[in-house]
Amino acid sequence: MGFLGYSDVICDGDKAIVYLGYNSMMSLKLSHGTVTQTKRGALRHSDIIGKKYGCRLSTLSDKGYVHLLQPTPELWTLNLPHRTQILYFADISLITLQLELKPGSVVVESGTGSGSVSHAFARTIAPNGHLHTFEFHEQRAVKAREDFKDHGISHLVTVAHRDVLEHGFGIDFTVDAVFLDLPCPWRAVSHAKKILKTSGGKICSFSPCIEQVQRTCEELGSLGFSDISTFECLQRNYEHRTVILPYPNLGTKTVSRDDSKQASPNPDDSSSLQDTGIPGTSTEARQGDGATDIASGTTTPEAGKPLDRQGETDREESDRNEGGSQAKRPKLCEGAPQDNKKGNSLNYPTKCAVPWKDMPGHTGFLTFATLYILPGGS
Amino acid sequence: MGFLGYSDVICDGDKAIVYLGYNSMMSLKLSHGTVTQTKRGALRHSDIIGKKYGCRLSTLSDKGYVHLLQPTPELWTLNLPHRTQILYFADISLITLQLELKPGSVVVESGTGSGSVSHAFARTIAPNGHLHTFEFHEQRAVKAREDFKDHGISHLVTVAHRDVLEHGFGIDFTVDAVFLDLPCPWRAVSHAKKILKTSGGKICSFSPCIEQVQRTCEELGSLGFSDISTFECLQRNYEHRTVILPYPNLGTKTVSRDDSKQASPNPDDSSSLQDTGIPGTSTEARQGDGATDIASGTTTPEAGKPLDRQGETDREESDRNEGGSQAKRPKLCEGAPQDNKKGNSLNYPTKCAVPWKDMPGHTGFLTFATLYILPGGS
Amino acid sequence: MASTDVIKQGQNVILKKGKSLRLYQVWRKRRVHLDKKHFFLDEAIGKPYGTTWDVHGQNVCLVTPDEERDEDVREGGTDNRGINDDTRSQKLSDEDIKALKSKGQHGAAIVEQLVENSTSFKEKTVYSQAKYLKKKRDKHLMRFQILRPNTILLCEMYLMRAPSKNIHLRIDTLAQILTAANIQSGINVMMMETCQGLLLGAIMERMAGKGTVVQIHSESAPVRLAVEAYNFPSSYKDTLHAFPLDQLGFLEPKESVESNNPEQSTSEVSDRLQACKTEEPQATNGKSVESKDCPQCSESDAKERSVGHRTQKEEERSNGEEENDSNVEDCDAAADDAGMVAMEADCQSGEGGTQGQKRKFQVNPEKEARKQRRRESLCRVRDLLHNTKMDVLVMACRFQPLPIFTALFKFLAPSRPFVVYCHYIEPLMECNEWLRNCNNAVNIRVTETWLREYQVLPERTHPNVNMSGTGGYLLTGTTVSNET
Amino acid sequence: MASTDVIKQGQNVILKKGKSLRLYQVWRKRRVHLDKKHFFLDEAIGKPYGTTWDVHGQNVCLVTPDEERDEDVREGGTDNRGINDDTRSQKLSDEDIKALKSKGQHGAAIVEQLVENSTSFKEKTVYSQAKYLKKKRDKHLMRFQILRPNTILLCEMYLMRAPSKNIHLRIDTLAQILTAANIQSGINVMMMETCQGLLLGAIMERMAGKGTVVQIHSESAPVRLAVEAYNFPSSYKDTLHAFPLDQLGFLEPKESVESNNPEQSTSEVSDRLQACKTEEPQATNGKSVESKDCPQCSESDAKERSVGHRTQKEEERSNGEEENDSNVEDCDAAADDAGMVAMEADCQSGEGGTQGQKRKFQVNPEKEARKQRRRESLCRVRDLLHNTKMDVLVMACRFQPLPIFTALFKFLAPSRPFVVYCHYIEPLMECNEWLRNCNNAVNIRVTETWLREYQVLPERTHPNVNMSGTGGYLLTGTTVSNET
Repeated sequence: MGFLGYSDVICDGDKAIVYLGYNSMMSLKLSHGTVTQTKRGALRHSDIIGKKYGCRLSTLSDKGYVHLLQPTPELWTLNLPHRTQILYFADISLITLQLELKPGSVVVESGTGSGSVSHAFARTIAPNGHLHTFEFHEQRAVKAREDFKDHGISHLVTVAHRDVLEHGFGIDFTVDAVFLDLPCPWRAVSHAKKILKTSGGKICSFSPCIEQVQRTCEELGSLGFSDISTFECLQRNYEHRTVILPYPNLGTKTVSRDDSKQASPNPDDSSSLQDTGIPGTSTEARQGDGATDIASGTTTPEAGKPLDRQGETDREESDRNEGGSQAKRPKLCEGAPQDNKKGNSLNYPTKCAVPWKDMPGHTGFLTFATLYILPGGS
Repeated sequence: MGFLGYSDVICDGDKAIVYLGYNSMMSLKLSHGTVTQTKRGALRHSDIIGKKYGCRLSTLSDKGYVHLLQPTPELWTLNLPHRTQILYFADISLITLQLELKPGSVVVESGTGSGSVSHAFARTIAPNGHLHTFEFHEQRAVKAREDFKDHGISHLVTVAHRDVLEHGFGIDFTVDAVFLDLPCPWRAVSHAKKILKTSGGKICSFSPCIEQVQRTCEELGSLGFSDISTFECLQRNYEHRTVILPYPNLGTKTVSRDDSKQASPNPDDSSSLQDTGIPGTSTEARQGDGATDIASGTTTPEAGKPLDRQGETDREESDRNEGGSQAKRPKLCEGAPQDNKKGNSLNYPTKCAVPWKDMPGHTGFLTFATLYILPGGS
Repeated sequence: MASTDVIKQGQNVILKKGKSLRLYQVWRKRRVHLDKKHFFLDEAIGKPYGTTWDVHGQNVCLVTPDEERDEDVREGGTDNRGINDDTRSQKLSDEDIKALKSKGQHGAAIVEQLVENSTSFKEKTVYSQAKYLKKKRDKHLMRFQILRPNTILLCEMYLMRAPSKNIHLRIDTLAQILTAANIQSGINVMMMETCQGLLLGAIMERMAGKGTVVQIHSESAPVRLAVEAYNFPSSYKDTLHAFPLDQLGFLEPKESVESNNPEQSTSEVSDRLQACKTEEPQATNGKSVESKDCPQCSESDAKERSVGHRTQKEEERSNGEEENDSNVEDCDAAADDAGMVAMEADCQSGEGGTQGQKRKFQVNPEKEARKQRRRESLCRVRDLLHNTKMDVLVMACRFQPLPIFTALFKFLAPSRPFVVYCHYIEPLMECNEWLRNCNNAVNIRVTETWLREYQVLPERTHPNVNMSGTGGYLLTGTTVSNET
Repeated sequence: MASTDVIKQGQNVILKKGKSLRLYQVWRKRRVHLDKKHFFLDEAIGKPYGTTWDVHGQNVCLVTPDEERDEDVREGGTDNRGINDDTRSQKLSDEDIKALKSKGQHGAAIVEQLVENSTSFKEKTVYSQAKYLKKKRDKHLMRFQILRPNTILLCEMYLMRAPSKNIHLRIDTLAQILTAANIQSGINVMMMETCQGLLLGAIMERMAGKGTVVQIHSESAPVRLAVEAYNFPSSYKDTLHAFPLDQLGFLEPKESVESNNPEQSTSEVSDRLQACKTEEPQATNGKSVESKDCPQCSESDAKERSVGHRTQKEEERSNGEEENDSNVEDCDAAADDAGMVAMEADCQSGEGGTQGQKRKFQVNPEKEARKQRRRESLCRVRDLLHNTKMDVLVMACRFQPLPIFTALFKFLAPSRPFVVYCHYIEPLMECNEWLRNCNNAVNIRVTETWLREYQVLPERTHPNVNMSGTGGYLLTGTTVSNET
């Protein structure tokens, strides 16, 4: 269990992350006697228990294999059951840093939601800090409490089912930081002020809409918070792709490329240098998925690829592009149109860092502020 | 004069763009007998008149040289005297396309401002379209009118000094498109509706603040505009930099780099393969400018560089980073720390596409909408 | 209303349903196929562009602006605390809905029933309600708008349906290409694209039939599919000059067309260029375009067509240049046959690929004469490039840009812009490097653009949740001479 | 108020004036130099962090919260139509202002006079007025806030003052490194950085003195300048183990420390490691840090210092590793001398570089004993790495990452995260490629982040006009074994 620290061996009752292939994972609560179906084949839990985290395991029918990973808060965020919209890695990272969380911090969160942020907070404030998390939706509060227990962090987290906007936090001590993920965060700011340390307590509010941010900033300002700032933080993924842009055939007398260092052989004398292209580097028929990620180009043919390549290049269950249609996969124009016949065109593979086709355009606005209630005079 | 079409020879009275070096240009109205000072030395206008556009000209004291360019609307945007905040290339491009401007279009603009957008519009609607541009600031209207006359586009542009928000556009024909760059654009929308073609007239409003956008969108919706959409369009510049990241010295027995294709010679047997580094590729002492743009790496020493290189690498008057201090130029850690002595470290230059340090974070929001007032029934 | 504002027979129109865009040519009694429904657009002829239509049986029926703005806002809950995660909130089953549909229920009625049968609808916030309604309406209502094709719509259509065919060209990037290239009426443009004529069309629109366009094309014929969609006056095509990429060597001053391909017979050269010319009569004769190639053809369609096509042409074409690239060849084939074979304009992607497009290849008896014309055309373009310096070079193609760029760059006059688009940055950096060394350009830039759309709604304003990861990269700059 | 919340002698504090940040160590009667003024912080000792101060003469004076929130909103014009472009709107000349200052006028009074003498101020909109006032106040008021150093402030400070020294590490990227690395109390961290200890400090803060950090360092001594700023309990340093980059070969199982450098004498090896150890007593003895190195040293300072330094050390150091890299050597030198030479803590960048920092090199008489200790330390780290698998590998350095990454990767346990930062994407793509081929990692990602700050003000909400072009790139992933 890696929610706190690491352990080497997978135990009964652990939650493990099953890595199925590129962008495809699932979480698994291990229990002797259970068998779980995955898209790579069935997994018998008894086969897993006792193995080491990080190991590779073939599925029952030997259809394929998976890797078993220790769940970190970051992996959990990618695999938890969504009970609400959740926050992801980039935002969580910035929030944790801006709230100055560290071992020993006492922090309040509202609402708990699916617990994505809670796990990250708990990890950072361990072993001697505490997270008080508030959720107004009862079912969610109960489920979160179960998760925290399962994940061995319940000693660090107290879950309260409470409507903070109406009733405040109801705690009689001060805390280092407050994180708000609420529909009307401005209504919680005065409550937060009551429980925040006045010597530099930190607050963060996450809101998807700018109107919420505007009201929250106004309220923070009027309540005497300082250093109010609002950020957006968007992550762009790059893939390593070996792109084969066809080398144009400019006719018999190719125009000389004086200053270019790259050799420019005459396409027509074409001793079929590369006339079959380079296996394993084709990029065709991948565009439909959007978030293409072809393993970086090697000159090894696909068949000779190490086993893991299979997993890494499999994009069938790309979680980045749920809306993408699987049926239509238009061919990629620039993908390896190799002229075998007469070999009168040469293609140079180019290693490219290509941004994924789609990226998150917005997660939410993060508003940060600090509370200092300082004595006047000198 | 390239504001419309192109002409080869520079004439008396032309406005030319003097290209002084990287990110450094100025406009020049040519007039026999005049001498203009530039940072590369003085230019005698009589030397320029009669030359061809694009030519290179040494300055009087032979301190350096400049290139003389025909002014296009895009070059003008970078060189015009700022009377207001202006719109730039990326926004202008999107506006022109979204307003469906083409030769023959009749378009309204308010306000004229510094004329940055006006020139681009005039170019696109020529030879038989017309731009009606409105400016509530009298001085600016007068100056814009002068510019248009100087630039040979006054037959395409009518400048009116008028407060559109208060008095409307005051024209009694319909137009294809309206562009608003006003502090309270929502107050101009109803005026715009009166002069727009009801069979697909296009409107665009540029606003720096989201509150303006919100009101404008509301007004557009309530007045029956359709396809209301709001965009931001930010341009990121990349430079081609040959970066020399030092190759780490891992001790005598370097760890083998099995799968890497790049050769990994033992740093200690160092037959001074590249021990002096690669001239002309140093990136040091450039960071202070922010928008660094070092000419792409060649293996020619700097001294042997073609003349123009000098201009291209000169960053002293970077217009991208006006706030950047010239005085402090911290050394770039990764820039070519070459170990000459004993040559026990090897540096591999890597060609990198590096985003400029700073980029525009916001220009404004562009709101587009279409007006269709359609007959009901079938 | 001006006569240009109404939908006419023979025009290309775009049907917009939800976010999806389809291009059709309007003909009386020609069936159109949209979202699995077949219907006639006859009712729309003579009606204004921008109108909204509902499908009723085989016909379409105009939607009045009042009907359109039927944005119910109902009484809503305040938040979602009471809503639990289950799928039981909708009492209507898929079978129920199918039954309603088969009874001929109108889409609007079905949506109404769905709302009534949703236990959670009333508890949703008004915003969630609006979202729900929109989703259900898009699904069950057969309502679309008829729009005049323009660059924005065409670019969106290509980008959504086959981004790679359109080399991933995004609207803001296309806009920037046109501006950076200083495209305007009356100039001399040299360009090469492999985005099915979209960029060419956009350039032609901004030139309005004045000036010159030299289009370098990679395959045997220039691909101008998208150009048709613009409904240009036929005279616009007089400004167009095609020149094949693989004849660029012929542009070198000392070469003549006969000696250009010593290892190929002259007749072979001409053969290779044949397809180029088969389109020309259409362009120059100014006769109305009677067939419409559909850019949305599915891959399976494309394969079918190109296979058949190849068999018929095998003897005519001796070089294998378009082999193994059925995608591009498809475009060729289509361009090739334009004006010769009448095709159904409504060929659909995916499932609809069995519409049985028949085509036959017309063996041209005037082969020799055409060869001669082709040779003359090559010479004309060569003379043009040698005698008239070009005002701009625009490239947006699927090839390595550097060799083409260096081959064409020399034909630019000094103090002229150039623009090269590429979906990847690395090939542009090569061009950048070449330019910096060649010393004949200033103001060189490699840029990328972030295009961000916003949802602007009361209390719900934010950037859109999904966004394009990249719009590709542009290399721009201005030529200079080093004459002093 | 808890005693930890007040400013104490010996603590490092950050003075924030406008956007500029400066790090100082607080000592009674020690003069601080900020914006060309010299003053004492004595008054601030015992006062809470977060307080705002004005400089009055040589002393500082607490600003009450009321004074602070002195945001005048005056009667403003409605728009700027009446304002013409000229510089004559301000009647006060620069000379007038200087005269006021020399008369000892307080900054606030000068700002007031500027407003009164501006003819256009009243015609400006309230927003323009506020902007004007802020600009003038920042210029003429000597007001600053005293803050407790934290990762955010330190990262901002480095990024503003010497981005390249901090390998351009941006706050959001640093935040992501810590999260992706799953840094927490009690784990075993293997890391290499060349950002002056900022990343190390951030990691140590999140480990709170529990667990192990193996710091691979490139120069003769680990650079830990920024670590001091955190005011950590001295016990935190017990978790730190330094290991020199150029001894990584020594980690190979079969090597022993003596045979490691056959072409160098053993004594030379030790010499190379000397500086490493000179810092150790400070770390392990737990005595309070009595000197503060200033990360803001100007380049001219750095050169001065390193030149002098090199001359003195020439004999001691036989290898030229840090030659021609005065920047890095500067860091070394500073780290080297920490604890030996008392330096002025307030050395300033730029103009203020003539403060005459004196330093002398102390020849250590216990040379042989130290060599022995150094050898033992190397062995300790080697045994640690061989016996205890590491829980994470974190890299953020100025070197080619691949060789270091591959050398260290093998010490990671399976199912552990790794994070490599680089300012450029290309070197990370090399690592990515290596990883995909080596088969021992999953969930590999190369990412970049857009950090966008917003101005949120009534009627004036928009993203900030300037933005960082890139925060660099991160390679992240999880190790796996291929044991089945």
